[in-house]
Amino acid sequence: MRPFPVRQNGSAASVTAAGPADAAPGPPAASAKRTVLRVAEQYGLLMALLLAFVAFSIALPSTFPTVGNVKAMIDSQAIILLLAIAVTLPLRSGDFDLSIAGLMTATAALTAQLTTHGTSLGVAIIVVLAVGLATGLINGLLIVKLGVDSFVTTLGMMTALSGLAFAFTSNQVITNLPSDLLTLARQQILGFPTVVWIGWVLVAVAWYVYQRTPFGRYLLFIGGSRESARLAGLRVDILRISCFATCSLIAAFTGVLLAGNVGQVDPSIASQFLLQPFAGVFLGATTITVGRVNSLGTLVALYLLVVGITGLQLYGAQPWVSDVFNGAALVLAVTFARLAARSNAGR
Amino acid sequence: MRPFPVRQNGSAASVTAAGPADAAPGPPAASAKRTVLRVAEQYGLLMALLLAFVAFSIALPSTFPTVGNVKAMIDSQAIILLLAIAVTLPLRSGDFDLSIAGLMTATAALTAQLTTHGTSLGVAIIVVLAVGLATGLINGLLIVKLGVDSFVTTLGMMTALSGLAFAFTSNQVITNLPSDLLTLARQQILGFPTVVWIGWVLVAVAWYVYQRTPFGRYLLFIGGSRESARLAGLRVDILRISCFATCSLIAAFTGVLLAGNVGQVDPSIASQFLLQPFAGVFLGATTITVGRVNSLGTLVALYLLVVGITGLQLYGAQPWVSDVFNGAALVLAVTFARLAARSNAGR
Amino acid sequence: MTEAPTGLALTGVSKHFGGLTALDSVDFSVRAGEIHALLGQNGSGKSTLVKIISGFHSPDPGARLELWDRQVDLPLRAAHEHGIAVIHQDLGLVEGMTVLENMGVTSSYGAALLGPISRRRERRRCRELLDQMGLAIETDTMVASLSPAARAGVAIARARRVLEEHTERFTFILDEPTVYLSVEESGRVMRLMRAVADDGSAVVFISHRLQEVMAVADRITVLRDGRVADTFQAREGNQRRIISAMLGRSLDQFYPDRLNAPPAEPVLRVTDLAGQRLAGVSFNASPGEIIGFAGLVGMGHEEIPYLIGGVDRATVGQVKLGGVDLLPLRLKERIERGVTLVPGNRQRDGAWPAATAQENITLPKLSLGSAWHPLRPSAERRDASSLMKLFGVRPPVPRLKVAQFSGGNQQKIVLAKWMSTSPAVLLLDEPTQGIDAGAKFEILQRISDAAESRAVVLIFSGDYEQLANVCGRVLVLRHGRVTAELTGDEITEPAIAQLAQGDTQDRPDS
Amino acid sequence: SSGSASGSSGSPSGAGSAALSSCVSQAKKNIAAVSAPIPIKAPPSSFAMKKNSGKTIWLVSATQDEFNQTVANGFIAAAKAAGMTGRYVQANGQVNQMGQLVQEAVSAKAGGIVLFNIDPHSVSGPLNAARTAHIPVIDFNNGNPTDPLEPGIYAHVADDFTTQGKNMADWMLVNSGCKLDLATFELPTYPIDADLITATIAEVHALCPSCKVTNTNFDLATFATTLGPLAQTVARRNPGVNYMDPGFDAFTGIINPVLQQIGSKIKLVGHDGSASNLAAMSAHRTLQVMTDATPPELYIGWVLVDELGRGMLSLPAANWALPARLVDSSNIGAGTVDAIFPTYTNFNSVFLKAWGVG
Ligand SMILES: Nc1ncnc2c1ncn2[C@@H]1O[C@H](COP(=O)(O)OP(=O)(O)OP(=O)(O)O)[C@@H](O)[C@H]1O
Ligand SMILES: Nc1ncnc2c1ncn2[C@@H]1O[C@H](COP(=O)(O)OP(=O)(O)OP(=O)(O)O)[C@@H](O)[C@H]1O
Ligand SMILES: [Mg+2]
Ligand SMILES: [Mg+2]
Repeated sequence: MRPFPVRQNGSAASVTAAGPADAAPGPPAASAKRTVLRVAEQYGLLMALLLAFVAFSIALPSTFPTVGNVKAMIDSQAIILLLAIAVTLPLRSGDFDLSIAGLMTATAALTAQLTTHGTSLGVAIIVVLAVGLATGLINGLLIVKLGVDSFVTTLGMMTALSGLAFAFTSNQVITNLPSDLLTLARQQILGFPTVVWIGWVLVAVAWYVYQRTPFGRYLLFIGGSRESARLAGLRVDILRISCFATCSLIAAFTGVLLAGNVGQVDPSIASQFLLQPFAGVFLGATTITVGRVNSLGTLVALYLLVVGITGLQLYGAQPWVSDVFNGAALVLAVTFARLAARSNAGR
Repeated sequence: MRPFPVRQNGSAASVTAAGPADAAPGPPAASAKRTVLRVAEQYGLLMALLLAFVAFSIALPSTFPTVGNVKAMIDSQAIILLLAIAVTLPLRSGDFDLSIAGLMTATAALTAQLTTHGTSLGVAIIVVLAVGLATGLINGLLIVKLGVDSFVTTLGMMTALSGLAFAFTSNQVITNLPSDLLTLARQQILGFPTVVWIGWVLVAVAWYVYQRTPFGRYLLFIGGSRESARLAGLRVDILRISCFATCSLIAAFTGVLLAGNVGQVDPSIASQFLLQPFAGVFLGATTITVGRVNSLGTLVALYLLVVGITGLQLYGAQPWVSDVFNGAALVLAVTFARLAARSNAGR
Repeated sequence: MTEAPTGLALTGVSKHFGGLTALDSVDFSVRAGEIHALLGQNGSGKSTLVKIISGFHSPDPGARLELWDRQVDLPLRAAHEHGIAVIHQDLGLVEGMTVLENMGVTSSYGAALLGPISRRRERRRCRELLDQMGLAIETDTMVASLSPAARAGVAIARARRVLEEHTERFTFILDEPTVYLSVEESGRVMRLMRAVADDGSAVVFISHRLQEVMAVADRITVLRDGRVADTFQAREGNQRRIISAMLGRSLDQFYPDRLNAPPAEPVLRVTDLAGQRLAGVSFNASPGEIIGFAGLVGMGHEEIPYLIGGVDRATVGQVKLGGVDLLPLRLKERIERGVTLVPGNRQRDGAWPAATAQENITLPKLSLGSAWHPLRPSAERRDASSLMKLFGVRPPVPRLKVAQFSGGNQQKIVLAKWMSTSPAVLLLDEPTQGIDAGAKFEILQRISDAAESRAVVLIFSGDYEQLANVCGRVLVLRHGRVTAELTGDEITEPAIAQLAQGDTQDRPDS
Repeated sequence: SSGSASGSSGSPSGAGSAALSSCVSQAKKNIAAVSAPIPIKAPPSSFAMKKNSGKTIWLVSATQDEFNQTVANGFIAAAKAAGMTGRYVQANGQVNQMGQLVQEAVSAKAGGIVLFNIDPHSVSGPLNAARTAHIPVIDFNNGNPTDPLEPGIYAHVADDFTTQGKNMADWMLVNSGCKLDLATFELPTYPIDADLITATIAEVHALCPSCKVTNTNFDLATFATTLGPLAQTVARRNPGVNYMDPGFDAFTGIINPVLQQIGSKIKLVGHDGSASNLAAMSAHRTLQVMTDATPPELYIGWVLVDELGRGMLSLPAANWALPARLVDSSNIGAGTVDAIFPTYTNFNSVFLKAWGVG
């Protein structure tokens, strides 16, 4: 049953989104202009990031372009980056997973509860990963095998898991977490805590997998047309389920890192993390491999958003300005990307 | 550009969700069983609602089945029902609109600010409707004319509008709203406040439009197969934009009613109204006209959720139990609906 | 040949969809080196049988499948690992991805699941395959921008790649691969199939074009209502035998009588019409005329119906209908003037597969009427039901979803949907694609009826035999321009083919 | 904090009117001082704030709302008066941004940092950095003044929520003649709320064994949609409830219309004395009958700067505990903050004098 938005491929006549690899061989006269446009399209977001950085550095020379501020901005995005990379998997293969924020909060709560009640960190991690795997499999089986819609199923899971987070901690904020848990997330390596490094490594792995391996292509294929992928002999069900499972495993482990990173677990935070990863992924899909969910773009997008918000805050803008910036950045970026794609397609 | 989940039509072979009207002609032996299944599918959620009501009435005879409780439950869903009906319009024609909660909060803030600073209610409503129309047109033009993805555009609008709500109220909670605003939402008619009646009227109108008019059919076709709708001469763009515009108009007016209903406006509440309308619509699509977004189903779904949660609360359950119930209800309902559809399709 | 090993043997295959029996104890086998044609009326169960072989459907219990004399479990998993390559009616390409990406997907892009793909090698491989097919398609083109025929070419090239990776012991199944192709292109596909079979593979193919079947098949199996009606060596039978097995009766006439339209003033005047590839085409057409358009893939004639119909925008030119220029008009306004387009891509443009036949058939009428006038469900049902009967849709049940009909019956639904609007100009893009020989007569009769009631009928098709038999005039296009016009007795299948082909050296570019 | 729906206590009435009257008189005695106008609380000692001039001090808030914004305005004004620059930033309620903002303050070499509604545990990493950089950090509005200091925290500035929760209980006992059937609503993950409600419940149990308390948890993430219906449900489940205490004025604002619409006579109490609630109370437009009002927010901003100034000079902390006044119909007057805290109208001069400025 699919009572919901059926995202549609444009018709042959109206498809204009230019993928990275598809320059229609144009007449040479137009080709220089087209190259500029293509570069603008592909690296526009990156340029926006650099521009924003430079602009705020000039405007706020003493507070913005400092090592400490840059590190603070990067650190603050670590958890969201992990969630965003997790959710690229199902998104690439055409499914939503709204449950990750709930799952992360539930596993953070579980980790805190277990480790403050004598369970060793290793065992806690195993339990958490098992919970993650179970969640991913439930999502995957319901959505893939039964054909239930992914948006609504994972919305339900999100709500249920947020509730379970409260159950795990008996409605309390859990503090005084053991030091090995804190170390796991905070150990500094070359000036950045492990949680940041784990995010970067995931970005790199995802980049390799998405750009360079058949697996990454398969996901795109499945996301593009499930039926065609099936007819082409792909094991669509297994691949989709494995995306849900991997996504949930990453989200579950992110819960452990969240507990260690923040140093306490408040079971009420799930909804804070619901939308930001999606904003990052969607914004990121407007750059690098334009029109396709990708990990480097996601990284750039999240850093652009945090640079904008931090700069505005340091500049003394009213707090609400950052919400407006956040929203407007998203809308404008996808709009410009779309316009660039249209010009590229020679319309 | 469509870097995101492409909701896919099943292929000829894999579509199994049986619509309301399509019994595969079967041998007479199987047909009785099939009829039972079909009824179970079509009215399952309604029966669940009745069952839950009866069960809680038996378990909690003095508190649950009282006029006061029933009215309280109905009143509490009034605002969400309005938002849910609003969002059925774009959902039916295949688009998301995540911005409605932000729009409602922004217009509630605007209403409060204007009416407490001397603007008359009538003028405030006109301003609010203009804001709603503008939002809907921006959404619609970006999504339809430029082809930007609806999920990400309206997510951005949601964030920006939530920020604007703070700007409108200068970060204040606005109270002491004028009495005509309160009356607009709270005036009792036959035991229910106007805000509830407006919701019911909208449900009835939407039901008529969706089931009984060509317009409703147009939306369904646009949502299901945009190209074949276009080739049939439907003015797909105008229709989609008009769905966004109408949705936003309803959401904007809901902001006025929210201010009147609650009696104060807190600009921070947007995200609290984000998901519940979708849960209602998606759950509602599993009943009445199975597999299709519809208004009566949405009504039934929201009432089922509130009956469950209220019953559990009256029973003394921990608050997190309601979250778990909410989430589990959503997942189970869509799962059962799906299973019923499969049995009906004879798989 | 009788000693050749059996590549695939199915026994006792039945399949029910709800109460409907799609297949009823079918036995079916293919030997190595053999091209086995699977024939039958629309809805007789051919695609269902193929989908069982490919593992897409699971058959009812009791069926057995042997591949190269080894029993395998049903439903079959990962058919390609068993050496089975299938090209379905729906081709299995993703529009939003490039040709390169589409062509690698069945071969794991020549890499391990998580191993690095070598782009250079991939590109070279695809280039080779496309060149072998004579397809001048850029590997980085989006599939969305290809014509249906070019897509079929890509799908075949892709399956061929899989074939070549499993040189021996391979079963190659094509479900109506030539449905979008012109005669010469389908000839190329036939030669390809022959080469594959000669390499020792087993080949199954489905087609409604009996001529090509007789030309290439070694053995023929005909299904009727889900049972095997006949199976025989091709050289022991002829088209007549096929048809009587298919229909359970003989067919003495394949095409309706040609109309002799009385000469009349042209009502449709097309001047210098140009689009993406169409480079300026002019012609006039009178009421009652049936005009055919032919050309190779990418020669521009495919665009004409969409430009006249208002789906795509013309770059220059004029299309006058009764004195009014259509080009500035919106699609709906053209429909209101009787311009009726039956699109070629029925999955995307023709119908919404998840909606019922009734809802699809009545949509054009609804969209012309008021958006707010209440629906009349029972009248709708009656209309739909009678139209379905008129166009021979089986089963004629309006409440079934379009997806639940066989391919040919879906096409009949699309025709019923459009031809019910009493058109003034009827634009038909491959109108009889996938329709069986028996039903084709009926459909062409309907088209002829439309012309008789003073419609201008334009048929765009690669089925030159059909063009030769129903059209009063045929225009042949090359490189976006009309290069020949055939009338009267000049219109023969070989003549059209030769003119379309032109100089073999200059291939269409894409 | 206690679990949801923690049961009632006490035996059925019959303990006699003696017990009741002793309960009332005890409670009355407890609140006498906090119902009267409160003398301005001045800095406990003078110090040379001048030495801090030129520095930048940061107020890092968890969320943006009316209260935070006004406190921030006072903070910035006070910093300016002290020759410093005050900077207000907020984290959108997001825990990752809280850490980021503290980290930023540290890297910007802040003179001092105030954590506003932020649990120091949740920013313990950046706090370590602040400690290393010798930046004093104040933990504001996050627990009781007497709570032990978290590592890296120089001082608390807080309402004495335990005392104030107790005062609120005493007021309700007096107001009800110790015939109290109270429903409380608690945010268990929000420390000041938990402290306030826990103290209220404890006091009712201590003074009035025959009174009944029903405590229910709710969730800050969904309060706008859930608290109203929840209040109705609680009222229905416990028909005898005559008082409701959801902790803060922001929440009475949510519950009030819902109760009004069902014609309920339940009395609402809250904490904060926010301007809008005071106005509604004095106009008799609300079921709220009492609010435990805190001094003007601008004053609180100055208090923060005072405490931070001490920390920056490595002086002993002033250990500010903010006062509050119980406000009901008997003393609400015009219903403005100035009328309720008449002695606070000219608070600036008190600080300027203690700082030796101006
Ligand atoms: N995602 C992409 N989109 C568009 N063009 C690309 C993309 N990736 C690579 N290319 C271009 O395709 C060409 C071939 O790619 P590349 O050299 O990476 O192949 P390769 O995988 O390294 O081959 P090999 O492994 O055999 O060396 C290059 O010109 C490169 O710029
Ligand atoms: N998923 C399905 N659900 C219900 N009925 C189906 C389904 N798929 C096929 N059928 C029915 O099974 C029968 C056989 O269909 P099939 O697609 O095999 O026909 P076919 O021989 O391939 O016809 P065509 O020549 O038109 O492609 C038809 O009556 C069709 O309506
Ligand atoms: Mg078929
Ligand atoms: Mg290389």
